[in-house]
Amino acid sequence: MPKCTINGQEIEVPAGSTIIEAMHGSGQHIAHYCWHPGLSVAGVCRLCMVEIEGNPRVQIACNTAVTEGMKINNTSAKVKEAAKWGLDFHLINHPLDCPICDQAGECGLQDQYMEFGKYDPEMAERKVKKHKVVDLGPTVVLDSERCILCSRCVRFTTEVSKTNELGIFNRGDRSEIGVVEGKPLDNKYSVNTVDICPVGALTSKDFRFRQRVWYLKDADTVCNGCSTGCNVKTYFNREGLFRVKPVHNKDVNGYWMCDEGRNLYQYANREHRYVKAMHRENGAWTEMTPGAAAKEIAKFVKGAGDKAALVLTGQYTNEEYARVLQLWSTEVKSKKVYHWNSHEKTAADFDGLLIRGDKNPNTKGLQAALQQHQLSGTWAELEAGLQSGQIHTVVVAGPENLQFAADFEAKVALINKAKKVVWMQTAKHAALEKMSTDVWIMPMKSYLEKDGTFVNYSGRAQNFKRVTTIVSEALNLTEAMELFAGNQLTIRPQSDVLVESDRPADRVRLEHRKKNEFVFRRGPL
Amino acid sequence: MSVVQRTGESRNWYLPGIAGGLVITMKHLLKNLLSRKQMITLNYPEEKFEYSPRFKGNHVLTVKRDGSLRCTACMLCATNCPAECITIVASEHEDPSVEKYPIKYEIDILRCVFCGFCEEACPVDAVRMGPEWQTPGLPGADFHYGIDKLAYRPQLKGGIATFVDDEERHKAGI
Amino acid sequence: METKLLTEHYHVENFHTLTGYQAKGGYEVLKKALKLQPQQIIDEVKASGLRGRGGAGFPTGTKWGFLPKNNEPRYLLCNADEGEPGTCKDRVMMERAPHQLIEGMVISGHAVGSKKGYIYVRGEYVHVIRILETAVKEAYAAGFLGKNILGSGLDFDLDVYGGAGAYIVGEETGLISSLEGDKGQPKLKPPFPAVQGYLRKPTIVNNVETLAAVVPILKDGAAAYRKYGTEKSPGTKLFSLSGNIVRPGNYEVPLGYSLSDFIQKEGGGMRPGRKLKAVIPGGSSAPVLTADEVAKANLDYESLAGLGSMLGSGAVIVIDDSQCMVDLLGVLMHFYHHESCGQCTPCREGTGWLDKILHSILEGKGRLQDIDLLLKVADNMKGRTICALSDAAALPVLSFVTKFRDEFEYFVREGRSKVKGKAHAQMHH
Amino acid sequence: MFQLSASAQEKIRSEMKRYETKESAIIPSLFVAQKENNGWVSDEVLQALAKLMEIPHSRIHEVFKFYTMFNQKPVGRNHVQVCTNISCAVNGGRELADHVCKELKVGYEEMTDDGRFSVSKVECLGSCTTAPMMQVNEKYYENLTPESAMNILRGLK
Repeated sequence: MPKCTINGQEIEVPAGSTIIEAMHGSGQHIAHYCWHPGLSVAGVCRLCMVEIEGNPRVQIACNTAVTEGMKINNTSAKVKEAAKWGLDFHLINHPLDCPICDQAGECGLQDQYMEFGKYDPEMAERKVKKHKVVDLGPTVVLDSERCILCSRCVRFTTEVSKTNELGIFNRGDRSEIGVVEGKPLDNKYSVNTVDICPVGALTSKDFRFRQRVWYLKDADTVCNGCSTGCNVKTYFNREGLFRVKPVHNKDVNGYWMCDEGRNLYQYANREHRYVKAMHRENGAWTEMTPGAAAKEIAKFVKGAGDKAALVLTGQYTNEEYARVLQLWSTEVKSKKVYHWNSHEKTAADFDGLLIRGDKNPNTKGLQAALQQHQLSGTWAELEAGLQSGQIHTVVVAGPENLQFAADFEAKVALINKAKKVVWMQTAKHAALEKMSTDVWIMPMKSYLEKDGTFVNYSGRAQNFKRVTTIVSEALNLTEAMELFAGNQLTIRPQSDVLVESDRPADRVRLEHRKKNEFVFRRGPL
Repeated sequence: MSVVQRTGESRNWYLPGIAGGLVITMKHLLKNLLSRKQMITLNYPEEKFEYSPRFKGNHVLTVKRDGSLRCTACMLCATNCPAECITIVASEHEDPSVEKYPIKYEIDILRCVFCGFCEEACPVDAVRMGPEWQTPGLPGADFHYGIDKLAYRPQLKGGIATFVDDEERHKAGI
Repeated sequence: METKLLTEHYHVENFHTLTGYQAKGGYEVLKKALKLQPQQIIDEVKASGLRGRGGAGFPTGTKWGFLPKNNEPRYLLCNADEGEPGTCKDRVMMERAPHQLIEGMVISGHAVGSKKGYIYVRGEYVHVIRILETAVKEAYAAGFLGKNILGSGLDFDLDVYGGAGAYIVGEETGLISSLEGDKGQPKLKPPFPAVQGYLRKPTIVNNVETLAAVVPILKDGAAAYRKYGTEKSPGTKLFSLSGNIVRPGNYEVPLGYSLSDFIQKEGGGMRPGRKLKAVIPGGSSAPVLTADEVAKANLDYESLAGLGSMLGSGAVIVIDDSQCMVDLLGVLMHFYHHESCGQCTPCREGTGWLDKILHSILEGKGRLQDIDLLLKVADNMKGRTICALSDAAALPVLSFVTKFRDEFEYFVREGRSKVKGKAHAQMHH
Repeated sequence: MFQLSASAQEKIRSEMKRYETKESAIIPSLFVAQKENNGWVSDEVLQALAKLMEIPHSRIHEVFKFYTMFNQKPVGRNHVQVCTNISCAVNGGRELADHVCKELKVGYEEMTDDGRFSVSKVECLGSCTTAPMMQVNEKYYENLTPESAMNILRGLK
């Protein structure tokens, strides 16, 4: 455990760690583009210059190991000058695209310029022209002129995704990132290259041009895409959710996440959601508020006994399961609870990096809850019960992310056999409107709108807080079941409700002011 | 100006005050009757007041040589707008040299405070404050001015082309 | 005075064949060396004070000493990627005496305990590659290469690898990446090649001349070798004399030889009616010397370093007063712009920037501040990159501009060359 | 569609065995393929190589683009490369190059209509003591004057 002094601060670092790791560990700021903790060291941007006592020349921090008693500083005038020139070399051929560049606002070059630069450009010659708006694949767009050739994305495809699509072609300042003929950047983790790109060279087709980043507010949560449970950051504002990025967690997902998980946020946006409760009687759908609907439902669910069956999917939180199962036994007085698991066969699948075959975030949690209540109803029993007609009321907590519920139609068709069905569903699905029996559809909250705990494949319980509220009318599973059980429940509308997009009512809100100041601090672009 | 509160008897003597007032009235009446030139009243709408060219009136979206919008949908105007009255929806342009352009640029003209921050903020001189200030409309009229109104309203005669030359900018690698 | 230690028999017609080489006592030293312990050879080379002939001039014995003291497989690479403009000594050595190189490599391989060696020849030298390959075949046939060499129980395999045209591959880690079949981009140091080189195994990279020089050293011993040259830089070296000179060519002279004598005696002096203007003493990357500095200069590492230049690869480029320094710097900068591997930003962007500035000056569009800008940019490229190419590009700029500033200023002000008249934008673009 | 001849495939396979790693064989194989494809490397060639050597296409493409001896577009039967680096430049290398182009009526990096010549300026070819010089395909011609150079070139079919 060598000790070293960085900017006068004495710190101890694990043996063999580099200066830049030491500085990050001790929360010190150092400029860098090519270095990324999840990738190998390239040492090409030459920006992370530090001055080491007894060494006349400035060194790069990313490839210099810390030795006992090393005295390092990156605040001296010498280092500042080196960093300024390092930045200038990056900028001389960098286009002034900031107004139309999605990275503007979270761009490494902008940040470093405000820190070291603020000079008049001396470059009077023509900038190098390269390809713009290059279509790399189904998810990513490349702008070679903006690229600073830090080679992060190339290293990602060779080291992490191991797909080798990207390469750096030509040499000198003619070098360009690119893909080769007939092999586009098309793998399950491609958008990570956009995250690690320090400039706006790689942009995600999904997020491209939809928002300026300073309009976005972010909050951490856990991805519900599969049983891995990657830690993610969601970016949203009053117009809706816009993107999802991974958050580092070395025990779960490292620095990365898969593209499937990134696209999950879409179903949570208002246009894909049930906003009102719906009831189908004599062939026509009538809309009503969830509260009113729940009262009606309570009439035939409360105390229904074993005539009523509860179907649960592994997409709700432990807290909900606990309360729901309790109410189901005490108030409804039924023992019939069934686990709808659409991924039993593929549950064990694993692609070696992150993606797992079980597409439910909380299968483990549900199984645990069922065991705790000694509930071991099999799916066959439900089918039999429906056939024989001894089950005539089914309450279903439907799956949130329909992308993965392949057997959705089949299950709907089966449950349609019951006389009364209460279907609690987050995202719209055509199959539900097609149901012919006496069916109620309850609008449910998505995982972004509630606090809770998911238990991932390894039995690791991950707690997450509510991100925001998109559909204030929606209920979570506990609230719904309380109402079905006839309990009174006052649902306070959330303060910060997302309004429908297209006509933003009033954007003057604190966090946006903050973001705006963020822009003003940077002066005119 | 300070108001003198008279007290006591003198409060009842109001006729001199009235007389003084009438004198002023008569003076102005006579002046306007004798010399029309000095009369400051305008017969709106026949006569209209000459505003300074710097007057900050309704917004104008400028256009390029080919008549397409200059705006790149960078949203800096919307960001800086203190009244939050600008709404922009950007989209991908098929021409890679343009890349990004607004499919919707909307100003809620009733909300606008005509501060001119938007034209200050614009990096490509795409939005300016024009000369017109009248924004009449019947009850229920839509005061969310869209692209067609901001850039191509008849008064502009096919849009205002600005001095910035895109070809030059591109050659210079900007 | 020419001192033929390596080049003694180069005039012999069939010296490049095995028979010709052995007729002149070739491979005798090898037989002697195989009886020695590796450490003895290393000590001998250390004692001889032999310094790397490729450009950096790093003491060879010391370099060999860096190898880890274990018996994991290690490689001996011969750097024959002679790309430094003005240098063509290695080419002559390989054309005339391939077996001398092979003998030197076998001995060195024995010394550093390597069982496998490569000669990395630049791809343009097609004929050289052919000569070497035949020579290697001959050596294998005669048992100087392969398993159990001359019954000593030692193995050494040698192979020839042709490059494909990249100056940067002359840098040792660049050469290693190229030999690994990658882009010839230099690798981060540490780890150094002696610890982790070719295929992450310990690797020694030496210049052709360095390896060949091992033969005479072991032949007559370090003391005899030290008789030539100076205290700090002993021995002889091949110099490629080129440029505006009567008798250009490769000459072997002892280090410490006076530069002006070299130009006068070996080179036959300047061409009639021409005056000496400047000399680049060590290949294009070495800072230029003015005429009066040349008078003081000796051809050894210290003297040239003292004058702020370097011996480099020993390529003496003579420039007479008919040449425009702005134009020549333009040529050099185009070269470095063309050859920068594009890895490190300061080099990738800096070389391009310098090239563009000079180009606009040569087109007569220069601004006066461009001259200082050249210095500033070059100064900030120095020592900021993985390999030395950005230094190699920066040093000429600094020396050219500081020593011949008047020419640059004239060019900018008048828009034409002080020497050649009209601004000829005959650049390569 | 470009096809590697059997002999070429054999050569490439042997090269792959010749060195420690098969990646080391990329450069020699590219030379073989370039000969096959009369003097230049097309994308099809690279794909064929990637398939034969079982190395990612992008890797081979990187190597191909990095080195100057692999031609990225068709070249003449006689690919004339004139050195214009410093030692040659001070001895009139650039004038030589311009002269050759003028005489052959082609521009740099261009090919004559009959596909007989293509001319390019190149950096130092290591023939500085015999400047100016040019390289035609694999052969060096040294100590040239514009006239002698043209005489040589006229002699070439």
